[in-house]
Amino acid sequence: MTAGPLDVAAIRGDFPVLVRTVRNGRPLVYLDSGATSHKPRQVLDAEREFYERHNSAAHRGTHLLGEEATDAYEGARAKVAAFIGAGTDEVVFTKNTTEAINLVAYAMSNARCGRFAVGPGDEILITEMEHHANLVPWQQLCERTGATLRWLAVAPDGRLDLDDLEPMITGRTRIVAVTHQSNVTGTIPPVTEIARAAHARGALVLADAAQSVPHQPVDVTELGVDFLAFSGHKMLGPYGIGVLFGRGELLEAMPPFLTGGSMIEVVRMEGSTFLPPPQRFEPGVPAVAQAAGLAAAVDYLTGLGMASVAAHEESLTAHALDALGEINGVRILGPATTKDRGGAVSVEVEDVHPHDVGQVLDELGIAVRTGHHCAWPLHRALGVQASTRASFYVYNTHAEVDALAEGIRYAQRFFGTA
Amino acid sequence: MTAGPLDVAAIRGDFPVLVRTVRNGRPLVYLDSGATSHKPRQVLDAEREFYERHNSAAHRGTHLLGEEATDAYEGARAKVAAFIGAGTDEVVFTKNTTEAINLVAYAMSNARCGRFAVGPGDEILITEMEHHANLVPWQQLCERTGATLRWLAVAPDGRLDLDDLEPMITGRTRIVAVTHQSNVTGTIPPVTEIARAAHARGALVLADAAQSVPHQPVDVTELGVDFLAFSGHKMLGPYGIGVLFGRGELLEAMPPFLTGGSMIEVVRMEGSTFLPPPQRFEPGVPAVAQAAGLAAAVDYLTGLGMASVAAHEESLTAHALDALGEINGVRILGPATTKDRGGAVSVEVEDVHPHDVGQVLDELGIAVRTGHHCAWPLHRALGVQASTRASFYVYNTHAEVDALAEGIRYAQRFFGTA
Amino acid sequence: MMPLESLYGEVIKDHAASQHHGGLREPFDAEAHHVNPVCGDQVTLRVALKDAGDELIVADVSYEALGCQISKAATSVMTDLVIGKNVGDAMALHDEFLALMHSRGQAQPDEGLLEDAVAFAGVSKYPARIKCALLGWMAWKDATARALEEGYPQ
Amino acid sequence: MMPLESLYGEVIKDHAASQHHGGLREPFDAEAHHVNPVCGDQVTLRVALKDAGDELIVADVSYEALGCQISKAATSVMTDLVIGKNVGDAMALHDEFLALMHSRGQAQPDEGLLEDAVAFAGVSKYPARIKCALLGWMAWKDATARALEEGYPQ
Ligand SMILES: Cc1ncc(COP(=O)(O)O)c(C=O)c1O
Ligand SMILES: Cc1ncc(COP(=O)(O)O)c(C=O)c1O
Repeated sequence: MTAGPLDVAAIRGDFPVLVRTVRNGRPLVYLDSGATSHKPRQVLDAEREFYERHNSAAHRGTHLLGEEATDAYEGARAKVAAFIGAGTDEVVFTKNTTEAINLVAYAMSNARCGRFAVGPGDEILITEMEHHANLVPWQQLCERTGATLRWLAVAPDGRLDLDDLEPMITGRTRIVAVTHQSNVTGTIPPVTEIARAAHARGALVLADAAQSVPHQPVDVTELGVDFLAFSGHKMLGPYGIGVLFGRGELLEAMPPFLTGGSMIEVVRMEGSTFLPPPQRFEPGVPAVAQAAGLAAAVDYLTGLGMASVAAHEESLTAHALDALGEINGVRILGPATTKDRGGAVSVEVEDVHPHDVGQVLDELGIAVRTGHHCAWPLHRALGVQASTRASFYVYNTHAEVDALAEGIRYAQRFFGTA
Repeated sequence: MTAGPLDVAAIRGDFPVLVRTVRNGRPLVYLDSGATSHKPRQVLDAEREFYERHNSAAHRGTHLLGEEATDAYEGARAKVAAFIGAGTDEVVFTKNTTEAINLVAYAMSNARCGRFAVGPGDEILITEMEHHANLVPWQQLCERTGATLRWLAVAPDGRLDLDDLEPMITGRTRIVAVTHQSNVTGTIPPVTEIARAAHARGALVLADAAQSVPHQPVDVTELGVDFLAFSGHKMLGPYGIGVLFGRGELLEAMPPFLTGGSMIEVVRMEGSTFLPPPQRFEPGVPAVAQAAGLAAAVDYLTGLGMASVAAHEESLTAHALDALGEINGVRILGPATTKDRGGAVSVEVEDVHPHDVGQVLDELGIAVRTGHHCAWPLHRALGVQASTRASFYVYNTHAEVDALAEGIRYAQRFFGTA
Repeated sequence: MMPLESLYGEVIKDHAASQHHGGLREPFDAEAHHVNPVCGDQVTLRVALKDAGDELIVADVSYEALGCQISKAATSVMTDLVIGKNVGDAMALHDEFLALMHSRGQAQPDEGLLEDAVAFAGVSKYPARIKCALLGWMAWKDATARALEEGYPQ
Repeated sequence: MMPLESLYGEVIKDHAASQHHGGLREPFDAEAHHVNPVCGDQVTLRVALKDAGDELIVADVSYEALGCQISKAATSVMTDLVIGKNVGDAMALHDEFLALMHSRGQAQPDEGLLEDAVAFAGVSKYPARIKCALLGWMAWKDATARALEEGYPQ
């Protein structure tokens, strides 16, 4: 693990898509890694190598390919577990963050008794900052069970209002679900502190780590959470694979969510019993190629060093906060400094709608995201309807940040607001 | 679309894994396509091409890559829809068959009223022949809702006992879920007839097409089903993508299952509204690379012609039924002829446990599946604990069928039963 | 920068700046509220119909709209086009505009029919923006359908 | 065919054919039922313990097992090994066997300790078969734990 700065030129060489040109023959400036990251050759090779040499259904065959597939799959699980400081059996493969969070929310309504059962009078605590993936499933859980959804407010600076924390966690709070890094403002809430407060009142804690695990070192024990969810495709890995970390004793006690083959112990027409975790939560033929790809992504990130990854992004973010902050008529949503803040920088450009900003940037070859980025309540809380978001990753450069600032100025001139 | 016999030698050239050797330097004889098929170069290239040129989150970006990703994703949807005779908006992408079936089962317990709501006194009708993926989700639905699970019995010849059909569909039957091709016996139940009977009594019909869509021409209108579920990875496509077909007006009326980003219309902390299908059922960043791969698989199969694919498999199956049927001490499970029977051939080898048969075959380079193949009740119904299954696909040859028969004889000699 | 200027032509900039027929007015027969779920753009739109003996006329369309240039301009142009037309002709215009939007830059729009709305031909090259251009039209179609459903005129 | 013969050696074939200590017997202190979820193999196994003053002895292990050669033989060999041993030593054997199974063909099994069970060294090269070899051992461990939990001896 290297501790030094990233060799971005070398890194860029690993990403075939970065050499392509986009509109008007412009080179691609990809600032939308918050939506999905690109995948290095090493990840694509790992997937292809699996398909071309070892392809088979894991956990099924008593033949050599089946054995190799099982090794690839379980090897990936061990690697991912080590990456976040979890036990191997505490890692459940899902298709993405969304499924991982739904898994927990549905397990809580499937539970007929015990620790996970949720009913009328019970409370679920989330925040206004959540991505819809960590919001709608809880609304739905409440609808199914009669529980009450409560939420922490977001302050105008894009931080959580923590004065509310203690009073909002009541004896009836069953779970506190909070983002570990906002996909809009980059805000990194004090998850450890929130977890401590939740645990003190007997509530479980889930962190939506879709934007943290790819971008900063994450250790589930240090964080002190019960559940952690993230997606492969945002961390240099393939689509179609995500992770739910769950503390061993909790997964052990949880009822299944998706059911079907290879998660069962005994099946009779009259009823079935289930395997221990993680298998209990992984019915069907597993996405082994994607697991192999994710393992390669973890290797790639580990090779760079997550501290270096975070440092690189911090430097790009600082640069962006400066360069965008000094443009008249541009308002940065969320924290103004890099303290407890990751590399998603969303802005409001006065009198220019984000779609129009995005359109101009697109013509310049700059790919950003426009809209509410699946965090509509957060935008409401910040008093904007939508925003323009740049999000950074290991392959981004300072020149690209400058291009972004230049592009926004150009948009202002084009629409006559500057 | 060619109508003639498959050029198996040319086809084999498209599958890199088939040239590898396995144990003892033996060439691979892959007879486990029922678990998962191999993927041709064309599919792997389509995935890679997406990642290397167009990678981006579909339905999100207002930039060129996002547009290309959306085109790839929606293009794949249109292609899959055409492949099964469905409307484009009737195709929901899931991660696999298992999720597709769970989607319907959970939607039925999420519905608080209307056509989909299931409660005590209601009945779900399945069969003893089902894969656990089309069995356990219904058991769970019944547990959640208080509905009653009923099932059609399997006759000793591996066919459904249809005398029971009319009496088993009562006025309280809400859905009939039945396999369209058994993954153990190859049995193809008369789904059209079952659907007619179910509809006559107001019940919905779901067909588990995991083993039919890859192997025979399937048209949802001809079949007359309301829902159809299948997996990409069993039809030359990648892992991580599956399909739920649902009739338009039904999907329209169905509550969501997984919830999160990009399936919503408006999100407020107090509650959310949802998009029309298929988006309503596809939260999160979609698996576009896998959709592109699945589209390439559909192209590949269409190029071969599904009638030719079915004919090729029928000829291999006929050969296998002959070659295995004439071995003393080998009992074929299920239909003895290829009539209404696909290319999964499972056998009991007297006095040799399937694991031991499989082990010997594996040493000979022959990959089969051993166990109950996620269809435990079916094995019970056929009076065996487990079986040894060979399953065929476009790349299999008659020589491989001979090798299988030879291998089973060898196993019998090795264990002293012949 | 040609493509950008052809996308945001004078017509679009002008209509976006001074939205024709803006504001919500009485009387009206039906109202519809439409949202672009990607960015939260919204339009609330009212339709007033008028029975002119043998035909039904779009008497007024009024609206309040939050949106991008494309969406604001398209709604404005739409009101210019449909107000005063009979409902059947206005629906035909809607269909024509919809077809133009889904043409991926390939259609030759009929200027005699679509008038200022031909300025949106460029939008059809950007599928992600089609919804912007259609938001007002969708709300209008929806409101009109409701007005008709509610049995106008009785 | 060397690998196959080394996997299914004489010891395994013999034990599979004539399972030692087979059948379910009285008296017993605890019973466990274990299933291999992949193939439905099952074993029902009973354990009787005996208090020998300063130590606890495995007095009897009886079972009924459905299974493949590996699983039947492993259970049979296991009973030979543990019956008569004190519980602590038997558990140590269990651990030793478990380690051997997970060794991927790399371990040098201690024949003095494992006796006939060294014949299963080959199984460790086939991860899919490990569960077969462990089924009886797992059931024994489970039944013994239950017997101890239920407070034997009191
Ligand atoms: C008949 C049948 N149904 C369902 C499934 C489940 O498919 P998947 O594991 O891809 O969800 C399979 C395959 O395993 C099958 O053969
Ligand atoms: C904070 C956050 N949570 C959840 C998600 C959902 O991830 P996915 O779409 O991979 O399920 C995203 C990304 O879209 C995100 O940024």
